[in-house]
Amino acid sequence: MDKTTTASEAIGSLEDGMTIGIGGWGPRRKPMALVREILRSDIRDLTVVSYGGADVGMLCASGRIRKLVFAFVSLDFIPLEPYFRMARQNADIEIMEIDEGMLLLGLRAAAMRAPFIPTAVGLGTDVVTRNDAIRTIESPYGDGKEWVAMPALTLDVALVHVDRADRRGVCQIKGSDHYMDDLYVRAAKRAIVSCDELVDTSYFHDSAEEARYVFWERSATSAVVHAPCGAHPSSCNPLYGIDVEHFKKYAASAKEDDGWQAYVDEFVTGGEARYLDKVGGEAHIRSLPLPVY
Amino acid sequence: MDKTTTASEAIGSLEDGMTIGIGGWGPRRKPMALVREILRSDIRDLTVVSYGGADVGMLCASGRIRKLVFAFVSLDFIPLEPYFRMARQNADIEIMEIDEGMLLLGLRAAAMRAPFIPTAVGLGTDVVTRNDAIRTIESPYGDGKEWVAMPALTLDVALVHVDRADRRGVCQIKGSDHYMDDLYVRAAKRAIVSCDELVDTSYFHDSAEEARYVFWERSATSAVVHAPCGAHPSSCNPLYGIDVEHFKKYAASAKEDDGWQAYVDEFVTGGEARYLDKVGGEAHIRSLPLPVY
Amino acid sequence: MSVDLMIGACARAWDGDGEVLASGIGIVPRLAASLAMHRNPDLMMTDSEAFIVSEPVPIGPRNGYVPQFETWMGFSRVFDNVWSGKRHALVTPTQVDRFGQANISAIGDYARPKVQMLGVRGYPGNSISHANSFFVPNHTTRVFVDGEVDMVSSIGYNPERLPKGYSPDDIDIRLIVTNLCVMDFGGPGKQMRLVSLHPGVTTDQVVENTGFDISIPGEVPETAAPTAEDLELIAGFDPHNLRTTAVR
Amino acid sequence: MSVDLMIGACARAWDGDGEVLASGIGIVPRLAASLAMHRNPDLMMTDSEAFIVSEPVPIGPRNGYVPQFETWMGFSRVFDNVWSGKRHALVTPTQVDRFGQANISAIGDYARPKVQMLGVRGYPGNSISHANSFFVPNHTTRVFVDGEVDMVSSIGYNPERLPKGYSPDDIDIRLIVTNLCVMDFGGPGKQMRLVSLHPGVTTDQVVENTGFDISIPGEVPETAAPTAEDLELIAGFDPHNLRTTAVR
Repeated sequence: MDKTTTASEAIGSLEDGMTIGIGGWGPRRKPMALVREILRSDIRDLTVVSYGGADVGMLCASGRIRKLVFAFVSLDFIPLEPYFRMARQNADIEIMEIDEGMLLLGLRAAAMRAPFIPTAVGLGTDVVTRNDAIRTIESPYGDGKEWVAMPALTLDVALVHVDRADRRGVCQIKGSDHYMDDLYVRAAKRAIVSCDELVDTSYFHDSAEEARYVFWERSATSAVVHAPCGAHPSSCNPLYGIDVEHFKKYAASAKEDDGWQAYVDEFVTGGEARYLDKVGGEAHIRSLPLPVY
Repeated sequence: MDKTTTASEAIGSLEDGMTIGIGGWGPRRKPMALVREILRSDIRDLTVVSYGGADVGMLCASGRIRKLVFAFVSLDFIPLEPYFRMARQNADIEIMEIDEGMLLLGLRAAAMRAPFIPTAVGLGTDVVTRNDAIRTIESPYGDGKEWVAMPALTLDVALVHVDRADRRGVCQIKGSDHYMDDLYVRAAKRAIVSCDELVDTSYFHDSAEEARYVFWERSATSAVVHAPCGAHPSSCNPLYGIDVEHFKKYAASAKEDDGWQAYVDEFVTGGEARYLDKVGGEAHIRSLPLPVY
Repeated sequence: MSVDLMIGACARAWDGDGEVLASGIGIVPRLAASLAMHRNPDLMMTDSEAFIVSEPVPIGPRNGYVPQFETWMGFSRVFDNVWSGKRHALVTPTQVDRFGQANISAIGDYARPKVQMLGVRGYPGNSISHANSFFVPNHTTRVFVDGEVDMVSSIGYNPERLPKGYSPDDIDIRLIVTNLCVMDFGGPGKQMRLVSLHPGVTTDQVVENTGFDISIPGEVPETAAPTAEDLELIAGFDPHNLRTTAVR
Repeated sequence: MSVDLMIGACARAWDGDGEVLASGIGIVPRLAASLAMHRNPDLMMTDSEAFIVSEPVPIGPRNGYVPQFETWMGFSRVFDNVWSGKRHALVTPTQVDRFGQANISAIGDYARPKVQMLGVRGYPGNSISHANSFFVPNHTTRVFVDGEVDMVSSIGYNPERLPKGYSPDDIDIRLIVTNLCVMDFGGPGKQMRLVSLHPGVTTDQVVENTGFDISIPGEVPETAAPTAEDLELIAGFDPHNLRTTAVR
């Protein structure tokens, strides 16, 4: 089964009001080419689940988010994401703010088709008091304690970016961390994967080690979009680092009147080839140094 | 912290009535040197949690098990474990018979300090009707369904065998599958690890790849027992395969009067050095071909 | 009965399955899955150890053949696949009842079994999560038992055991291939139904050797023989001819 | 206040911790953890990315230094460690109240914050699972607020929020190191208590800059200055002198 498609076709399959999970972590290996494609579409009213970075910021800036499920939104070296901040301070979005581990449990529950997972995490904090949708329960085994029942975060669609994939949806992440991308994919009814490199299946046959960096079986991949440098401006370790200058420019735009529109005009409009050209080209991106933490 | 100790000291720390988890899978990478040390001790009334092989069979044969939590007990190429079979058919042991995935969930719940994990697995089967200790619940999110509340399988002690470890408890499993060993270790208050090779910490520094095959942080390892060929007669892929001849001899012993006592006299009594000598020595074991499935 | 005929019949269990993991546990089921994957390369198979492979791995000694690894799937990850529903397993239970409930755990009194077998293994999770088919090499009333199986290891269509919130359509038992015939659950109210008879087998033989009533259509075709291509493929997947000893 | 003094004071948060993951989030906490791990090599640290390392990784550009990887611990595995309790994190919250409840989520009305910050991150899970300490580089009443913090991101000793089945002893907030002093929760009924004053700082300064009453012992010692060895070690862990810009 050849699952390759274009970003615009893949994103064209989304519908208003869907719940979308976005892989990566902060400014790391975010499926930004797919996010930009959402910006180029007219999709809206999304519920977005994300360990958030500029993916969340851009979707906030363009008014696509109805509800955000998050533990943080940050660009790491720019701690506060400017457009997310603006959206929150203007009360533009509904939120479900939860602990990072609760987000993992919600995805894991969805992945294993369980309705919830009980956890102590969240007890005693405003994560419980501020989220009417999160219930506390008692164990049927009578330990005398209350437990947070973290509900399954079932996704209509997951968007993730990987180092490489074959046409059948075998996806490899060689970076030091695959984050929760496997859980996003498994928690979703459909997973749209963008990849820096489209390879032949034989790529994975070189050694059993290559297959170790494949974190879900291909049946969990619904569509493959070949998007070289598709994580830019986030990093795709080991292929390229964070584009610090681009993120600074992006963050600075939030301080200008109509700064977001100017960013869209300069970078989003006109498609991905124009984008790569505007940000310096693939060779430049692949030369961006890997971040040191 | 130097966590190295002897098998007899490590097993000497166990107490009657404890709940013990045993890593590996069927006849694969079982901590058999540690199991033999239990046979040499006078520990009894154990609750044993295992994807069972000869570990369970031997502990049944020697009357150490009060209750067994299992999904199967098998030697793979000898499908029915003879001493487990005998124990069940004589009603010598209590059992909690559950699905393989439920066993994983029980360990995972214990590892994450959750009292249970809800699952559909077990519904409609005798796994639910035969286990009074397993309750069904409803979700607080009102899906109209019943769910099995798989209880946490919290272990007093986990016993696992790994390829190599350093003195501080950094443990590496290079075989194609680490099975659920990480979950056993995390579900336990204390984890006793036997290793084929005791290495210097610098072993793991050669490349980040080496650290990928370390499945839990050293704080989860309580004791390290250097036990070359300590998985024998089970396999420790890639170091050595299953000892088919030994397993045949072991299984045949169950058909003889006093066969178990004869096995103990020949192989268990007298310590591990004698054992290795009796079964052909380390060089022989390391030449056992890897199984082909 | 020709083992190749049964392999060919078993392979059809995965017809129309799309992209799921084809798990054939045992020599005949595994060869059947291999044949099915050859026909439908969207199917997935493992090396029966810890990796998904891009083509079926021949059974027995490898003689230099290197499995075409594509995805790690150790046991801890197997259940992610099982619970996703994207799997169809062909297994060999010891008992099967009219509801399609199967048993590999124990025969006789559960508290003190006459025969203790493997244990339920993954049957409960498989049966509530994804499609399952059965291979029964010895079609007798000892396998197809009257009443319920002694230890219900996998959920079937028994209305008294249907969990709250479930409909029988949530359970998916596909095909039963035996040494006499092929059956499914296409009879009225999910009754077990005769689909085809192996060459030389009569309906009466099936009825006599089944401990409960099954649905018998007016016309029962003969089980299709494997094609010459099928036979060649099966031989290729079984270079050491292990299948001939797999079935009595 | 000398950043090295604060690093030295922070490092003592892990005194007597045995074998736990020492997580120092931010430059000062990380250098403190590095110093603590040097003193107690049983402590564990990461490369702040995805691996546990055998010795602290100097901060900033590596200039050829290769981290001594020993265990993979990507984010999906971090929580296994967190929930095991074998971790002690030193973090820098924006607000802290008298119960030790901390906030890094939002300031002002939660529905429409005056200042939206990061979000709760891992604070809820950290605080219910393992020991936590705080580093506060600007000890003011804006950080140590009267009443409760605006968004309770981590559980503290507030009896009204104590979950069913929990005792205050289940919560473990260890040390608070600020630019003025060191505090803990050793006062009566888990009241915040002054432990030591940094050189030149008075009790009155601390009281004025804290939005609630703290317990003040009769004798308050001066915060111990880092030793010459400490200073050398800190400089080694921070070869690019990043810590001087980390604190205003």
